[in-house]
Amino acid sequence: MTQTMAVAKALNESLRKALENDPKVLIMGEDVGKLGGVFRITDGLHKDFGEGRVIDTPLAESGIVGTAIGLALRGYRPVVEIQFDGFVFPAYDQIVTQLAKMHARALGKIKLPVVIRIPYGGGIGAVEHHSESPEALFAHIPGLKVVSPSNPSDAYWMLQQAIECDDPVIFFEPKRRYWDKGEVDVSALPGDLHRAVVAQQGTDITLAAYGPMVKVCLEAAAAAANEGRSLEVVDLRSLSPIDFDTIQASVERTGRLVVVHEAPVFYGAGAEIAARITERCFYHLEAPVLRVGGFHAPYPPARLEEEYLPGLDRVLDAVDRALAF
Amino acid sequence: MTQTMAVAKALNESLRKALENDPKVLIMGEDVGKLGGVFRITDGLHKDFGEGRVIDTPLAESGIVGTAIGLALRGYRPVVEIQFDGFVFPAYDQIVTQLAKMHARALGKIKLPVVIRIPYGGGIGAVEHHSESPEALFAHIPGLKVVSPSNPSDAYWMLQQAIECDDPVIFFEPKRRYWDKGEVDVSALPGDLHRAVVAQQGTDITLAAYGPMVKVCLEAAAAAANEGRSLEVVDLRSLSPIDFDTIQASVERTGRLVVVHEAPVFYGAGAEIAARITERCFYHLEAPVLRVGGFHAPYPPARLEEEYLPGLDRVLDAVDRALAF
Amino acid sequence: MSVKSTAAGGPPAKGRGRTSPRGHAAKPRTGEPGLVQLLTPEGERVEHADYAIDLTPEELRGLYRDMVLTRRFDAEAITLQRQGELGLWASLLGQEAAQIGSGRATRPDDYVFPTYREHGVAWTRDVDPLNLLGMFRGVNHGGWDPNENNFQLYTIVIGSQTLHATGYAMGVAKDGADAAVIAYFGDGASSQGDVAEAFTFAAVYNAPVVFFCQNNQWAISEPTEKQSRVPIYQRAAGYGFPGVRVDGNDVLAVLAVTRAALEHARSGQGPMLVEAFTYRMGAHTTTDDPTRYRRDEEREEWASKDPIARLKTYLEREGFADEDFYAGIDAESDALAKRVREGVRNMPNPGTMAIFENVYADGSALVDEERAQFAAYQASFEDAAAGSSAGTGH
Amino acid sequence: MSVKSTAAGGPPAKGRGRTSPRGHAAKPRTGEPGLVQLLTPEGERVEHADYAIDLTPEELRGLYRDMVLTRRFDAEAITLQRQGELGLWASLLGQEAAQIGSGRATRPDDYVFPTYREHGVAWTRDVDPLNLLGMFRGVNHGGWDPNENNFQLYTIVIGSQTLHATGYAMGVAKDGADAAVIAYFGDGASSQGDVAEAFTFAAVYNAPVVFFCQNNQWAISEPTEKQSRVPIYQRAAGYGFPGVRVDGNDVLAVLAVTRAALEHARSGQGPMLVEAFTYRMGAHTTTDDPTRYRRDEEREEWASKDPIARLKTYLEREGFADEDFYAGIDAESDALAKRVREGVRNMPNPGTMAIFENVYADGSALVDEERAQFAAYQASFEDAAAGSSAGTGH
Ligand SMILES: Cc1ncc(C[n+]2csc(CCOP(=O)(O)OP(=O)(O)O)c2C)c(N)n1
Ligand SMILES: Cc1ncc(C[n+]2csc(CCOP(=O)(O)OP(=O)(O)O)c2C)c(N)n1
Ligand SMILES: [Mg+2]
Ligand SMILES: [Mg+2]
Repeated sequence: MTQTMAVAKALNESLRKALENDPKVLIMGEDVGKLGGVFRITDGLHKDFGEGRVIDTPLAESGIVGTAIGLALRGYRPVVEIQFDGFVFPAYDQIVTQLAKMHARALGKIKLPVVIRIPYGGGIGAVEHHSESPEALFAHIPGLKVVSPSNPSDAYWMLQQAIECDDPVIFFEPKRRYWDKGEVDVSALPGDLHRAVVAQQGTDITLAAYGPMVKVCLEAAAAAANEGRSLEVVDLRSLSPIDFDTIQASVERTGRLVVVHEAPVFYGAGAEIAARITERCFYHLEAPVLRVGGFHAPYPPARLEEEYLPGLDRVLDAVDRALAF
Repeated sequence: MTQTMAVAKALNESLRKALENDPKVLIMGEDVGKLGGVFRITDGLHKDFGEGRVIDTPLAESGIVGTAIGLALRGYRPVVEIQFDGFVFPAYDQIVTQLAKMHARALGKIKLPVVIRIPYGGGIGAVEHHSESPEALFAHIPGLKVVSPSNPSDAYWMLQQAIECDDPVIFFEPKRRYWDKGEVDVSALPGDLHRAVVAQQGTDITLAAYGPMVKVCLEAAAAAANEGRSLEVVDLRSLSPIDFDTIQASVERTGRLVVVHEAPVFYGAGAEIAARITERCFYHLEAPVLRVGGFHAPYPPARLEEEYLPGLDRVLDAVDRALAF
Repeated sequence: MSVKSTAAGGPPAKGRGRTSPRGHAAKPRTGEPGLVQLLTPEGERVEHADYAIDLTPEELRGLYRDMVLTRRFDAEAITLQRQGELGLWASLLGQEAAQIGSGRATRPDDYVFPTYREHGVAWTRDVDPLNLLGMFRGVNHGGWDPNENNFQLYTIVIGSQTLHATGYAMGVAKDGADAAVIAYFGDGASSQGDVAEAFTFAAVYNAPVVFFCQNNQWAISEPTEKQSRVPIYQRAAGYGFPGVRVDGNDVLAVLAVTRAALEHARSGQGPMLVEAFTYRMGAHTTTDDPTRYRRDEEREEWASKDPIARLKTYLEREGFADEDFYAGIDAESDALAKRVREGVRNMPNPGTMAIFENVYADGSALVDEERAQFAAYQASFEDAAAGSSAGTGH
Repeated sequence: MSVKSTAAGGPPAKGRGRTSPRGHAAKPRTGEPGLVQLLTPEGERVEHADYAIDLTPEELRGLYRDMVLTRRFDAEAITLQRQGELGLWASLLGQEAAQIGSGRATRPDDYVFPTYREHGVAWTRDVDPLNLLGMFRGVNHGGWDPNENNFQLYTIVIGSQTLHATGYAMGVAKDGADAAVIAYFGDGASSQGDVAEAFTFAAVYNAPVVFFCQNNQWAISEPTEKQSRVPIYQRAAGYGFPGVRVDGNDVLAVLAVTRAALEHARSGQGPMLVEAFTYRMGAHTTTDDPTRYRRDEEREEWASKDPIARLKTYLEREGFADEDFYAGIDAESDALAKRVREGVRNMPNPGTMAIFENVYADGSALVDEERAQFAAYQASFEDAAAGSSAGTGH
């Protein structure tokens, strides 16, 4: 049952399936109803499932997440859409102090199966607050799980799994990949939501990335292959927890690691991966783990984003530097 | 002009001096007026400077920071008190999307000299939300500066400097050290706000810490000395930016580094330090940078905090492990 | 004896001048524009045009018992804190009527979202008082099962729970159930954006939720004027639902008004805001020192409006209770205090490894790894101890 | 010609039935309970009990000119977006009266806190229209000096600026200045907690701030019913300050009401909320497709209430403007459009290293390090290029 579809469509189909499978699943957010969301991820769902299941909310993110928590306490499984990365912060308090902690507060007696979908990252030529990568701000919080698919198949399956998970999951969608197409086998049994996968095998160096940067890394691997270099690419898929075993296994083979993400490098996911992999692979590493990512500066205006975002050249530059050690 | 005083008193004196020196300085927060704050850091200031300078605010953190921004735009220099670490999150949106970014948004034409004081960390036997260490969540944000003193002298001077700084500064106060006493030379010219200092010289290994954990590291150094081991302790003082030069210089001497903080290790400050120091000191490091910190779990109830918080034993265990490499 | 009072819950302009005119009573009254009252501070039963109540002597005695036992529990907790058995306590002293009246208005299938001070409400929901003490002792962050008594965990971050209550109420409506939800919050909390958003969501979705504001006139050291320049119940109208102010030290009025509000919600008419005007007789918590910021006279003034004393006066005046009744309650109080005291002292500390429990419902490799590392680290001490004692044996 | 209208800004109960009775006019009116109107959609001048205005023909022509030029600027921006010169545009089409009327009510020493759609208000503050286009072109995030015209940067995160405005107004009051502050926000924004907190702070500190809500009836695809079930101006009363609803397509009424509100603020009476009831004639932004969620008829209905057409009818009826005047404005419009078009096309891209500028006012070692590394990285390409061209030379 393999179909070719874009990431956006895969997410839409995944939501549709979840709504069909479980009457407790709800979609909530700004403009998710008739409009189908500003990215059309919920397209058609309001029409087919009604406004009782697909809920246009007031313009208040804390209210959206806070009421989603209440609905979860009542037995529902809300899937919340935050319109853009930069607009999740009004909800940050509810996410960090309530959603993440209530299961522990109740010593496990209540569950909070809430999914928060956040289109994130840059590259779409948008205005301020529409291109950010705040994933580290969630991954640092115990009680939350944080994942990000990089392709249509993962978009489809990981969203299913996130909705089925009894824990709160922050689901980061690589918005500039929404229109990228790929194969989705809607009947395949998916692997563990939090397992990383080797997206491209290689022998000289490992690239670890997630979400929008996986594609860049695969392109880098292709470009490097032309120069006779063999790059392995690990698609992390999950940022909390992180599948360090898979990265470690790869690094033990290649001896070198470059972590790539759009988010600012300073205190970013790359730091955690570099620290832990260095600890695990100290005697295997022939070079320090290098990081390629955003700068310590607000996400720049659109006309600068191409230079701001890590691209092929910056990835390959890091590869060169790592190999030069 | 050296006086002995506790951290709390040093902060109080520092605020007093700032109010005296600059009529534009304001104190804002919940209960900062007659009560003098729940930790009495603003004790007496309301009485001496009046409610026009020391402002009891409505119970709304977003409102406090949001109006502080407005006051800064009008030329004031607000010093905001957040009552406890766990209550900063309602203000997180204003801090991240506004306070941190407005200077860049205006291409430098406006300045946001706002200080946000946050008593942080555990060890005081408190209930939920009163013992957290959220510093990484601010240090990851470009546009913010993040500092934390560990002793009375730094408390006094770093707060002066934070208030004089034209950038927003998140000022983390180690609340369980409020009552620790030390010498304060109120006439000494302070060094750079963002410079780390070697708090204890040593040769075998470097411990890097900040805020409440500096004391633990100094105690560890003393304990280790009895066993014939020489531990160097670096007090980071600043978490954004981080003075990597000072850490690097130390690690080049000792060859080993352990980073210690209360915050969860996963995506914590230790990750950034480990990653960057490994990159800078790859050929000097005889062991991977090890991290000692909080677990990936909500801050536990008071009766468990002693085990949760990194203490002497856990620090020395990490030292042993690093030395065993 | 029964006196007419026409105070209404509408905007002050409406009721001003008609309510509890100052001249009528010898002592100052709780009376304020628009304040619903059924029992005066002097224990006189008065009628109200919109809110009637008719309780049997037994029911009245029950309310009295609830308030006395709650107060005794509270006092015992303060003592336990002073003795070092609890790390902290947030006393409800003075707010017994607001809590017992509103709590007794709920039905078992209603759902309660409390702050950290709702010990009296918990009592009416049959929550074991010992459950409330765990977090104040520092052995857990709450830990009871909210669904056992439809009583959520205490929430410390101010205002958050009003949104949870609203969402829960949206779910109740979705389920077609006729239950209602009640969300407690304070005068200070009324300033939080979350509370305003809860009003908005509740109104837009017509959710069956009652917002119950205990205006105890203080948010730690800040008087209500730092939160609002008009009575808080008036906020509701601007969001499109009714608000009413009730004498929060009058258990009958609170019961009547909350019953009506819950019924309003259950019957599909949407949210309602009840402001119970009361007074925090004690400190904010045991770590607080109110002498720094409020006058003793204020407290004394409010002591004369005590919710328990006024019901007792009424019971006595009407001959609804005899000495046996009071003696019985005294005995019950002592037994309760004893049970609580012993229960707290015997409350076990959690095991160290509890740090790693319940972080996730579905588990996490990261927590597993940290748990294993920490267990190994701890075991190394035991090994060392075993090693050295073994050493001694040589 | 002048007709009496008694619509008041009070609660709907008061004014209902007295305001613009449906039978009086042939076409449907903007008339709603409590809506202040001075010029009907048919261009008839009506009086209002509370809000008077007396403008010279020149002033009236000035308002007309402002609205026409603003609309032309807006149309040009849409075109530029279609041509790829701008990445995005948020059109104010239909809201010219709300913006010009309120903007013209401000004094130079007042301070304006806009959203992202206040192009007309910017115009009244003499902000160069080109300044507004930088962020939509993607060359900056705003970048003008807010203090040059007391016009803050556009704010995208909904509602945030209402708190900044309130804080600024607190500062104005502290300084003893008699200026006022005006904070713009939308109907959607009214749901944000920040806006409620701004109301609270403004009331508690009696800050001289006017909250100006342009209720254009849509927040992207969501109609106002998703934000509130009562008119938004009513929210003010619950926070203790006055609210008033004005016909947002009537530039005279908006000017009169905003003037009064600003004067209210300046004279120490504290905040006020103005709800300008208007309509978003276009899409939310150029990326939006309103056909997915709203009926064409609604838009057509509102076209008949066009703010510019109604002032023109009035000017013509009264003989306040002649052909020369209109021709002059046409010419001015063309010139403005041309200037904007050329200005945008010539707007330079920022240099790459601008990424690292203005992160901090006092600098940061981290930014310095990253800047230096990136410069070195970039230089390596130049070196390579130079190397290879040098290589070619060998
Ligand atoms: C978001 C947040 N900010 C600050 C605090 C600290 N704090 C705890 S209780 C309190 C006052 C609450 O006042 P009120 O809402 O009137 O309730 P009361 O304590 O009077 O019952 C404050 C400021 C908190 N718990 N949460
Ligand atoms: C906090 C936040 N959430 C979501 C958005 C996305 N967004 C941009 S405009 C808009 C609708 C705003 O509606 P309204 O306040 O009525 O203003 P209008 O656009 O109609 O002028 C939304 C949801 C945002 N900018 N900020
Ligand atoms: Mg209170
Ligand atoms: Mg709108």
